[in-house]
Amino acid sequence: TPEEQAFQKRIDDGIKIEPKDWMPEGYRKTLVRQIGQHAHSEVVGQLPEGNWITRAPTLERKAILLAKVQDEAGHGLYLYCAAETLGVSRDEMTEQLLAGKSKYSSIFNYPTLSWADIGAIGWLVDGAAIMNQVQLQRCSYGPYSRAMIRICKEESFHQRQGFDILRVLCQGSDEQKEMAQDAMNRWWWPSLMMFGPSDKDSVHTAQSMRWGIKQATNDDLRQKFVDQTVPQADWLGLKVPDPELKWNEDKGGYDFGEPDWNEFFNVVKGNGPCNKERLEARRKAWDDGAWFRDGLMAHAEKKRAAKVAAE
Amino acid sequence: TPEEQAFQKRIDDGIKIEPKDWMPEGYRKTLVRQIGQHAHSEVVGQLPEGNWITRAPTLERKAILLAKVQDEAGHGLYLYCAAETLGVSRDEMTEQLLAGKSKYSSIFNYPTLSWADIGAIGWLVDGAAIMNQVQLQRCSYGPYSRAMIRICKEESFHQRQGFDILRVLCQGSDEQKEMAQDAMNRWWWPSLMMFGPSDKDSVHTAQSMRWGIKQATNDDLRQKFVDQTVPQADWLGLKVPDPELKWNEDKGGYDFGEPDWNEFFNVVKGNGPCNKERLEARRKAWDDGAWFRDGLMAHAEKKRAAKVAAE
Amino acid sequence: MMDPFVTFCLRMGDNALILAQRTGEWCGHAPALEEDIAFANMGLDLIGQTQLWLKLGGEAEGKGRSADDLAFLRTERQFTNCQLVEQPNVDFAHALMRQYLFDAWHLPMLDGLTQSSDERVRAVSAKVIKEVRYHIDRSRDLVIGLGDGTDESRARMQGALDELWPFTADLLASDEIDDDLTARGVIPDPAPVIEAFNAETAATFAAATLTVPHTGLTRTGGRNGIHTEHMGFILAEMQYLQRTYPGVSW
Amino acid sequence: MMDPFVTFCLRMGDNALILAQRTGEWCGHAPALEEDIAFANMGLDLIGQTQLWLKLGGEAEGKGRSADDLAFLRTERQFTNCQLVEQPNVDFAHALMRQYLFDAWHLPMLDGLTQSSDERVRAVSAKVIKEVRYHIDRSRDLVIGLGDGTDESRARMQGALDELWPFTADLLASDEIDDDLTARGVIPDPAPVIEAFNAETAATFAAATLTVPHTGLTRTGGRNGIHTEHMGFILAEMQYLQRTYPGVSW
Repeated sequence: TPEEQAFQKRIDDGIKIEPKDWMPEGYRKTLVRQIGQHAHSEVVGQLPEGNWITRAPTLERKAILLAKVQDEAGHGLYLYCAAETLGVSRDEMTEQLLAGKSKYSSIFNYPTLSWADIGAIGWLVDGAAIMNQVQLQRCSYGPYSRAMIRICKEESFHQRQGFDILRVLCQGSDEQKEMAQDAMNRWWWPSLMMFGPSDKDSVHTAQSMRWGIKQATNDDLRQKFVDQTVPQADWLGLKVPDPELKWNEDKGGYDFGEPDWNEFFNVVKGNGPCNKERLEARRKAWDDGAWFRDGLMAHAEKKRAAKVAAE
Repeated sequence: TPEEQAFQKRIDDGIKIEPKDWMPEGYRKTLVRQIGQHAHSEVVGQLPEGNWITRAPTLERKAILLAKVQDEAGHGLYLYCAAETLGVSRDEMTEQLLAGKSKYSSIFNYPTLSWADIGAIGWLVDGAAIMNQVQLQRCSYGPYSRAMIRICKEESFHQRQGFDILRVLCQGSDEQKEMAQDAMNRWWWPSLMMFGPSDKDSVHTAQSMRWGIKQATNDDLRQKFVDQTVPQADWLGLKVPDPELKWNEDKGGYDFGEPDWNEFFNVVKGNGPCNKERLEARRKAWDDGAWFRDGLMAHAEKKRAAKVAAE
Repeated sequence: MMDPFVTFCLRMGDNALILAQRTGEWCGHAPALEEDIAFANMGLDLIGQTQLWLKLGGEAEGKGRSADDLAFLRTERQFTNCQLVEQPNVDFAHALMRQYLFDAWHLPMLDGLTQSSDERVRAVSAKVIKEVRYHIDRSRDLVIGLGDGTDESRARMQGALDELWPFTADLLASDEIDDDLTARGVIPDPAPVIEAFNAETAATFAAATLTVPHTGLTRTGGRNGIHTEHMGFILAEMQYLQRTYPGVSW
Repeated sequence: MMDPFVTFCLRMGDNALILAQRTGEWCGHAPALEEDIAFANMGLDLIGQTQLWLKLGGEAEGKGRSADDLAFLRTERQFTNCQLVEQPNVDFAHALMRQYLFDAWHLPMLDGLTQSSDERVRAVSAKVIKEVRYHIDRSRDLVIGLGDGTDESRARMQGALDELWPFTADLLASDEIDDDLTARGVIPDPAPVIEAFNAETAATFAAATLTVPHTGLTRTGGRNGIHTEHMGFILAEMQYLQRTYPGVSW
């Protein structure tokens, strides 16, 4: 259709799509799904790190962690707002999450078992997230692109803080080094999986790229992440748990092994180590908080009614 | 009345009163109140010590503490049985406890703040309890007397174990000694108060002694306890927190200060540090457990009905 | 008697620290995303306050103890926070009420401290009071909104108030240590602080349609290291890493 | 590979220890006085079993670590209990179901161990099995009684079963360490143990009118030191005194 052609031309010309502009239903749906998942990931992402707030080893680290978790909740808020511009409310998206109909990043279905995990999440998980989010700053949908610009600034800060946690551990006692290596062993592969399945198995990539929702393929991003991260691991003195990892002079990047995609799909399906706990925690927060939300709403209504009566 | 005279004669002759014997209503009421309170004390008494089961410092100490708390629950059971012989059911007594109508020993309204408190409870609190219970072995009411004989055996074991906790602490590091002394400072006065107010202020003592429910006065028992305990404190190297404490050669016992009876009556009234927590914990156990008790009852009923049908 | 100035700094710092622990437990579990953010933010402020007060206390003590040493290497009986801040997160109503009651004392206390004869105290409180003004604006609004909300929200807020009110005695208590510092102008006279607390809470609870319980029950002791049975569990969790790996950097 | 025999002893001991911790939390909070007594008694048995297995493990390891050292001075990743035993006391139904599932594995496992080629293992399991027979008689009766009780008691027991069943995978798992020990006759072949577990639970759940969930979800890792997020909190509490006052006697 001419509408579709004009739409595609705007995208090809690098002009942002704004909420009131015409857009194909598929474009809208893809964005709602993706931004919703992204928002949910920020919200659920509070849980694995929140697990260590009361146990952070110094006041400074506790403050940094609190600030980070606060940022994540804030990112969730920006993203829900961005999705709302597409005509779906935060409450609707929340209901979909709690009903298990909408996903969140599978990485948050792994448990945080030691303090080093907080470092590994910042360094690897936020590192992988940024790799993905940097390209999303150029997303064709204006509100999402702008949310991403704000988010990326904070995320790179988080990544540096995570790296710093591991730096101190790696320069510390033998037990601390062991803790760091253990975290590396457990978080490396799940982090690689964060980019999603290989392009050949990815359903949405081609169309998303045409629409300017995505600027790079899963495999490209994964390669970039590995190339960036391996030298950092070397610097830290951590061993990457991949026997196939090798520098490839020809391609100017690392060759690396294939993640266990069975595990990936199993976790996506809901069978990861913490899927149940994460969703239950969010459900409990939502259900236990109903009285709070209702109470404030009732109060606002009373105030409004009193104001109307006074006028 | 002749009945009353015969009853009093039996008591004076040292013959036990048994459940089916005639007894004055006042005697029955006094016993129900006293045995009920005693049973409740055993049950509520699980809480302050139970607070340290998950934190006991060695496996051996954890086992000993578990055994002790188990004994307390068991004592509660014997005592409820003894009270039931007087025509009041365990459930009725429990309801009275939970409604705040029946008391339990005020000592359990103090918090256990350190491991040394577990030692102090065994040594001082069980020590004071035994002092009282030893004479109750000779109580005129048969079932109560017999329950007391069983209980006393175990309690003296508990007292030795409590003493042993403190012995190790007092022979340990400076921090451990400080912990022991701190427990002594907090538990000494409440332990003295366990014998109840001074005889001149005690409402029930005279009649209870006539009826053979009580064999010794509050003040006599308190004196005995002090005389027994002070040398043990000396041996441990713990200071008794009473500036008026002094050996009195003439009476062959210690002079000691007056407990703060305002505090005592305040705690009895419900204003102690843990009254609210203790009762709430028992209420919660009872309320949360309703489905469990109902479920088992329903199952027993089904089985009974099936058996009847089969016959 | 312990050094009064050091004790005062520890009491201020311990209040902030233990309240931050309780606040931090909500992370990811609050009833609305805005509350997740607000609670994390409040926790962050409180940890910042902890650092300021414990640093000052450690310096005044002169034994080379850092804020971290004081936070992670003291034992229960050495903590001097009021019992209010250690009370558990039974529900979000308890969390809000605890915060509000604390704020209602904290603000006038800090207001007095900004007039302290001690320059360091003036400096810390001038910084902290800005955050606390923001805290109480929030907590007061929520107490009023939820008190005067639905039947359920009122019942929950009233329940929290009934349970937590006895602990305000600990907040408002003063002893010879305070007398000494008041005499030297380091801390304010307790009377106007109590008056401000009473005025603040009376107005707020009236607006919230909540009633202060009149049982006369009071709970005190936290400022002298006598805590409720919750405290040991808070510390076991908070200090676990430092206790398990002594002497290393983090 | 860690020493198989030591690992085996630690797994047995850690199971008992962490289950005892969860069991001990009920003390004074159970739904009937009889249950307070039973849970304290079970905790006591489990601590006794912990002492036996960890002592044996420590001796076999030969580094001079006592049962207490192993219980109180290892860190989370070094604990090898199955994830089942660390699951929280959501309600008494969870506590009973956790106990029953554990017992349903524990008994046939011990039965096999009484035939061990290792004399020490035979001695320990001969002692322990008597206690565990009593445990399962109790836990089975209660699972049946409450499953086939009221609607509410059935719903609670079914809920607990749904939540805990995935963790039985960890109980029944075996790895190269087990293979090695089985080959040497130290521990029984896993097949008959699994068979006994399946027969036991099938009969009991049938009598209890409960249904095993068929989601295929399995949770494993505890035996290799990968735990659920509950574990760190259990250890922080359990080890606090030993960590805070290192090297002293108790």
